[in-house]
Amino acid sequence: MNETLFMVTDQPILIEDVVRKVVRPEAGAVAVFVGTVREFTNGKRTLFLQYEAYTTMAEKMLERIAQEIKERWPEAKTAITHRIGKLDISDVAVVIAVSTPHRKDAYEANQYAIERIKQIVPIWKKEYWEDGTQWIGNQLETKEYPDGKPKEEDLA
Amino acid sequence: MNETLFMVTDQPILIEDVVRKVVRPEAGAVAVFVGTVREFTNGKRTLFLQYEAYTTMAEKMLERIAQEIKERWPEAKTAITHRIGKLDISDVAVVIAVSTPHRKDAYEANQYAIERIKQIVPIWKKEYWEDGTQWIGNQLETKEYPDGKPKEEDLA
Amino acid sequence: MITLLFFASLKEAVGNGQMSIEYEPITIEQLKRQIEVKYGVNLQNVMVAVNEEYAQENQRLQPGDVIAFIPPVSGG
Amino acid sequence: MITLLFFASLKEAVGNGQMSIEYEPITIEQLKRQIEVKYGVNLQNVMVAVNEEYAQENQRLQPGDVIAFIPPVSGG
Repeated sequence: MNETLFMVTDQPILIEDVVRKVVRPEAGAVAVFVGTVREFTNGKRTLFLQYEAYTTMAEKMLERIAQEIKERWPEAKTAITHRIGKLDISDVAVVIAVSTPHRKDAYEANQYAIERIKQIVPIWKKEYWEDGTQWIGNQLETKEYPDGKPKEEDLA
Repeated sequence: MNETLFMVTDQPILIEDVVRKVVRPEAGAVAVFVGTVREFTNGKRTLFLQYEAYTTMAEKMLERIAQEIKERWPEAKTAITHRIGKLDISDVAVVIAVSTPHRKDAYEANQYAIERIKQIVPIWKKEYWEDGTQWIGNQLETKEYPDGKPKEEDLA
Repeated sequence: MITLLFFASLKEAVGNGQMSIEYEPITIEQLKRQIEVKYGVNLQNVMVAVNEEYAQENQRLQPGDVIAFIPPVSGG
Repeated sequence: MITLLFFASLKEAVGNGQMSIEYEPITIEQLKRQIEVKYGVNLQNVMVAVNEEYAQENQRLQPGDVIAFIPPVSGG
């Protein structure tokens, strides 16, 4: 059953499906993060995105993140689906659902998951603008690397 | 359009519907809280719940919470649906969706919303156990008032 | 006329969710005392909403007001 | 044989997402130098996964390894 908790898919994500995987009688709270494609980043208009993944490893890393969450919040159950391929503005790129008996843990664990996804999960996005394209290079989405070469200090 | 952002309903809630109301091109993050019916609270087994609302006022209070969020996080958009009537274990009681351009705000505003719901929105739940029933009396779900009369210090 | 609304545990204690009473120029605090005496309930920590807005105890009733007695809420 | 995988910007720079090379008992660091020279890319800040696990630069290749070159990720 566990294999479906962590998915990389080229199909649209149904939020309901991801949430349902973590709902259970002992958990009263599910914190969900839905990442959508934003039209403007630093004033620049995105037309659409292309996501690429090292799919098998990406699913493994999503599962590792869930294990890390389990170590920190033992009562948490996590499910994550990330979409790849061409995504239009407002399309759902990622859904993270974390259920816990009490809500504070769910929020915290969910934030932990999205931060870790941006650090260790081998998925990349390419922005398509009116005047060109670019692979987005670092994990925190604040910089671009036209040649895909981040500075050492960005990988700390 | 705004009137549908804040709903009290006796029908099952579709998470997708609530999220869709706040997805927009300028927002890349939607934090969602899904409150479900927990089976055990302090070791006691709940069979099912009955939620009752002062519906018209409850929807007004949900809208007020969204206004408060707007004051603190001006770029946030909020939608909240709360279900009433009989709910079984694991049924969805409330869905709160907050979209923002950046995710930290979405999580914070969402947590603010659930805390405020438990303070000011006129909705009540009655627990049904194997050996009786009880209206749950205070906003933080940590105490019960067999006669519906909380102590003064609990309302601070 | 004044409309009174009771919810949850209060509704069960009073035996009725809604009733009408004659208008009197009294405060919410005074109204609460009347209800407490008449129905044997304790409204000390019950909030009151007038026309769907939380109100202060010293607010005076107006003809046509809808007065809701709101025990501590437990939604979410 | 060793399988090499390139992704995103690196895939475009190398011109290929996957290739096979003869096994040699070298370290990842040495392999990176070879790739840099051959394809004119900079792998200084590129992480390497061996068989789908992140690996240290001093790890030595084993026959059959799948080596993935992972530029800074940007999922989420």
